[in-house]
Amino acid sequence: MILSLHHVLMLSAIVFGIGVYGALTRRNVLGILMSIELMFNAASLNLVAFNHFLHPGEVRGQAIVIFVITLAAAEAVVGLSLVLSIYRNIKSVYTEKMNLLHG
Amino acid sequence: MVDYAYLIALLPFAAAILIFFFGRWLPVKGAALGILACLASFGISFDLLMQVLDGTLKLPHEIHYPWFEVGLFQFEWGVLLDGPSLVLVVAVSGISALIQIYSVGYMHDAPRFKRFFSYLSLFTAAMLALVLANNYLQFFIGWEIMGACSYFLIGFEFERDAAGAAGNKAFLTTRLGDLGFYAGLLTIFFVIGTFNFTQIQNHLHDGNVSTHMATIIALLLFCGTVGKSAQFPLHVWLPDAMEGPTPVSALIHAATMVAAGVYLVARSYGFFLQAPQALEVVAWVGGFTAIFAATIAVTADDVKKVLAYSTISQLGYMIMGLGVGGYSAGLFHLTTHAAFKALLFLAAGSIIHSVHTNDLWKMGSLSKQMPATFWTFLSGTLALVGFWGTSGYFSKEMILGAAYGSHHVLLYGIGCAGAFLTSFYMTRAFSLIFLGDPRERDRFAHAHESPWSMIVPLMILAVAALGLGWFMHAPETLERFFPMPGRPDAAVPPWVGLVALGSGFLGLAVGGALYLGSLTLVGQLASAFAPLHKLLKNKYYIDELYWAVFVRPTGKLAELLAWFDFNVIDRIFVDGFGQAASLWSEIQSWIDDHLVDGVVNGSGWSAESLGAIARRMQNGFVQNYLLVITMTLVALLTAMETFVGKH
Amino acid sequence: MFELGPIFSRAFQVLQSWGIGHGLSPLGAWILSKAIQAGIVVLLVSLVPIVLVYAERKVSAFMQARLGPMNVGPYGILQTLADGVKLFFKEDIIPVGSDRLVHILAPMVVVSPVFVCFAPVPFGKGLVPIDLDIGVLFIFAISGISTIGVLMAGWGSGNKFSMLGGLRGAAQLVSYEIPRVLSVVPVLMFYGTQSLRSIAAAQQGLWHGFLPRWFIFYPVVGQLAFIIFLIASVAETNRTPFDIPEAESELVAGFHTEFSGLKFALFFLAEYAYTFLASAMAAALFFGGGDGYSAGGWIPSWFWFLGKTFAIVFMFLWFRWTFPRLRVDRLMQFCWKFLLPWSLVNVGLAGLMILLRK
Amino acid sequence: MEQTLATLIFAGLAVLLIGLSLVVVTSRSVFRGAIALTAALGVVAGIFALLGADFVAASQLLIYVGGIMIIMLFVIMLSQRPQDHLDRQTNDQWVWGVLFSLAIVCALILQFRAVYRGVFADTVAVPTTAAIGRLLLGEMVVPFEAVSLVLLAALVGAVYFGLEKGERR
Repeated sequence: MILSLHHVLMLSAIVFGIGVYGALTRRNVLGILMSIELMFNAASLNLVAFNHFLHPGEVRGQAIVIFVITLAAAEAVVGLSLVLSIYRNIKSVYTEKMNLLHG
Repeated sequence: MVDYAYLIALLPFAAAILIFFFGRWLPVKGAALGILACLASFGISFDLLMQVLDGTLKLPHEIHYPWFEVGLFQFEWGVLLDGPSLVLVVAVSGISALIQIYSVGYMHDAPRFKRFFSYLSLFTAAMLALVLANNYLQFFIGWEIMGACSYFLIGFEFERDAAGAAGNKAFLTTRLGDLGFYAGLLTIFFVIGTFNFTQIQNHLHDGNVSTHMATIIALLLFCGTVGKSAQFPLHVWLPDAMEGPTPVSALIHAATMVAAGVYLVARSYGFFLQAPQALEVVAWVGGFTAIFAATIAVTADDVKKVLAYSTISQLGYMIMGLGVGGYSAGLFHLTTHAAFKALLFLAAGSIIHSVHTNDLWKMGSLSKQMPATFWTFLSGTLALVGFWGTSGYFSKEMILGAAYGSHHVLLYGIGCAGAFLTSFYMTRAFSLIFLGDPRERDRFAHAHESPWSMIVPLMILAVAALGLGWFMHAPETLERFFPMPGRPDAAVPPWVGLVALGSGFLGLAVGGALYLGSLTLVGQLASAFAPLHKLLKNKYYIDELYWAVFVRPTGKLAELLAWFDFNVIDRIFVDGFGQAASLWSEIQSWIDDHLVDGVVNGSGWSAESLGAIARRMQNGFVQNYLLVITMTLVALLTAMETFVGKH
Repeated sequence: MFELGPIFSRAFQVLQSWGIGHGLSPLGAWILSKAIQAGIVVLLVSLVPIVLVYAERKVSAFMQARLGPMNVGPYGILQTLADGVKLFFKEDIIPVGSDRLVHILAPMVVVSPVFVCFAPVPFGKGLVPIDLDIGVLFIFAISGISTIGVLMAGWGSGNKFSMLGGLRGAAQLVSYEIPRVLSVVPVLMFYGTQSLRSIAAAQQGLWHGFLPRWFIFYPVVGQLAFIIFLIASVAETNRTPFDIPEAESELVAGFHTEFSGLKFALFFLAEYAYTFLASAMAAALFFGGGDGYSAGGWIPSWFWFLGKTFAIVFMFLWFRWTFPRLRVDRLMQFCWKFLLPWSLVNVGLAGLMILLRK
Repeated sequence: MEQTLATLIFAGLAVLLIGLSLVVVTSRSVFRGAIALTAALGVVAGIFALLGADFVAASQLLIYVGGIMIIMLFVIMLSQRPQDHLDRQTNDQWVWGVLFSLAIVCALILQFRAVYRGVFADTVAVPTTAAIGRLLLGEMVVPFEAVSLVLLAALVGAVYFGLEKGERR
């Protein structure tokens, strides 16, 4: 069997699904953030795979992955500083505890 | 010069940003910068106007700059210079500059002075960008920025609750209209695939748009106009907008916000021409608004409210003019109205500045104390009532002529009645302010003429209000600036104009007779027609109606749901079903309470299930929202696979 | 004359044909030869620390007017080996209440990237394990993994001093990574490639007949880049004066407090291997790699390269025994407020120079 | 030959990636989850390299492993309490989570199989660094600058949120 585009895409779909599952079910905010990183990576995998299989010789897909990575970094930094800030206030990282605005 | 046309909008925009951030260190706290920017815009646009008059610049002239691409569609920003846009740009930048100069005097000791000028500049920039836009997208951006600015400026003195509420009201009401406008934009893009005015015009010309579609688009766009230009039934925000500082009122009413709505109809005239029914709707909404607002103005006691209702009424005229096919007449009136309404507002501001009240009945005999204001207000009044020879005379005649010429005799009659009412209430306001006896000695004694920075703009505007008509009324001039994109104006018999003029004079006479005398007759008349007077005084109870029909039920519903959140659902979820029995009794008692209170919302069961659904959707638990998103994603993917099929 | 490159390549050719002759597929033979190459690199990198530890002890001793190790072997040469044997037989302690898995993995995560990092290093003419097109970036990327190991060590010990040491260490490593990478950017800008071999090769020849065309001799840019690279590298290897993560007087021994025996030895190995790596990079980036006055003559290029590398290693040792330790906040300030701005200025200067030379 | 090797390596990496991802979302200890995520990101970098994206692979390692994950571990170390690994780590809607993520995976896989089956590439990997550089500073310069702005904003935001209450002004 030779490596084909849909193998990579299937892998990315599975990783994305795992990420979705994590984002839906982790109690810990950090767990959610990590799951989101998984989803980001699934998307990046797709981009690189499309680049490799559909447009060989070009690098546009890879350039977009660079953007994805950069934005993921920005997202993670802001998210983590928010988590830290929340932790300072309510001494917990569990989502259901973050209900200060809840009546 | 024409290549720099985009600077017209860009300069005030830059000024707004500079004032906002660095105003503290600029001369006159940044006001000088805003005025200079506006004057520069005025200079550029005036120069362009002169070029057009010389014949060195051919209209229309379009400049494109690529902006971004989505798929096959290219978006651009650009400048479309044609007659209407050029005339309006000149008017807007000129009036805005004058208003800013005036504001330096008017606002000199107000707090947030710098921010005020920043907003004024941004407001002007947005309007200029809108007027110059060569596509609907840019138009819409300017439109929305103006919406935001109006919110900031009407609620500028937000320390007073009324001002804040008025800002909210203006924003939300116009937003209701914007919804239609937005839907119209989407429809245009869906049907035609471009936002560019010229291209759309070509498509319309080639008959690529069915009458059916054109009607839908035209009516949706007209929703935006109804909101922005304060037409019935969305006119309610405009009188309340008087809570803003007077220069703001002048800017909103004369040059920027409300003009945008009329301009929208003019820009989209191609759609309306394809859709005669839509045009009919426009004409009747305009005509109804014209007479409707005029009747309210008759009983208003606040000088600014009188002017506000007169604005609504005049806007009705313009809309009606456009609706009956008088394209050039409507735009002409827009231009002249900008001049004399700005004048009237600024003069009213000068009066308020001097006597510190808005109430007509507390003024009187001010002509002696404030001669400059008196004369300028007088010229504004004459222009507004359409006194022979003033600018208002020419434009209003044209609108009425167009109405008659297109066989809308009833609208013509309404227009004449409106003219009568206009003369009447303006005479009333004018007499109460300037003539007769001073009714409050204290105020009268302390009244004084305003500073030069306020008077000079008034004088310039007075000249414009009186002279603009002579300058522009010739058919060839109008043809040059407002070339009719459809049928030509029909010829009308001369008596049509005379009747309109006559009804104006009649208004003057009746008003003078009533209000120059002892004023006792006025009181008697008011009590004789007490129900009518009360109805007018309360503005036909429109506000109350809206409050009862829309605002209160929404509030009640929110209260209801909130109550459920707090008392029913929380407990079910917290205590579990073990305490269902006690909860049940609570629900029962609650239903009793609310039934007694008169708020009926079906039975307790339906309310409970409704609340439970609302509660499930809004439980403040982020991952649950995420679950919903995921569900939707799954549904979409499934739908895609099922319906779109395999490639 | 004594160039090793041709000998090696000939040997591997022979090896491959031998393998194919004995029933291996060409791919299998290729994998075999690459595996042997990798084995050589791993062996070299594992042996270097033994030399370096000995050198460190001797250098420190001489600086302090002592003799250093003298008893095991002649001049104490075998002292390090003896220590290694001792560490090998020490008890392997895993603290109660620690995260066992993380504790065991930590030293491995710290050490294993080092070996990979040597892949694109040009030890001499024809002596590049793999000439990667993204060499410099590759080294920076892979060596970044070790930071994770430091954090794992801090967490996996179940000890607050270790945890603090790990946190401090990671903060320091991440911070100094930035000026370190930026200091190399001018080099990449001038030579237009990231391959270490190409960069070293581009620095051959002389200016005005006497000055080698090494990057360090580029006016201002070269020196500034080298100084920043050197300082940041010292910090990256957790050596004094930047040894905050393992500051004995404050944190017992930082993140490797709870590690004993072979695991401790692995941390040590990593530190010295990174020192060697940084020196080798500096030699290739700033000192022309295997280029020398008589390269191609009777002194082989690998000797030049190792000579330059060890000269820079000596500077590392020198620093350690000369400067006092910085306080933790000063350390970070130095990085963010001094090194980072100046490395950015340096990048700008390099751009300006390139622009002006056109 | 080479293709087979690539396929084998890919299969190994794929299994590894899926396993590590599962650890990320199921592990009771968040720290271990983060370590697994780090490894998973490394594996993704490996797949990138396999697909001829060497520069992206190195960037992935440099930024994710060398940057993001370290900060994440930092926050985990700062925000964990000793008893945390005794807590339940999944919430009440995990059944739905399994259901819907499975649905998504199935839908995506079906679609991918239908559309992209049998697309092969036998191109030799070429160096991409220079090409990416030219693309980023040429055609894509506007998004590039925009991303820089986003990063700056993120930096400022992070610093602001990181400040103690008293330090905010």
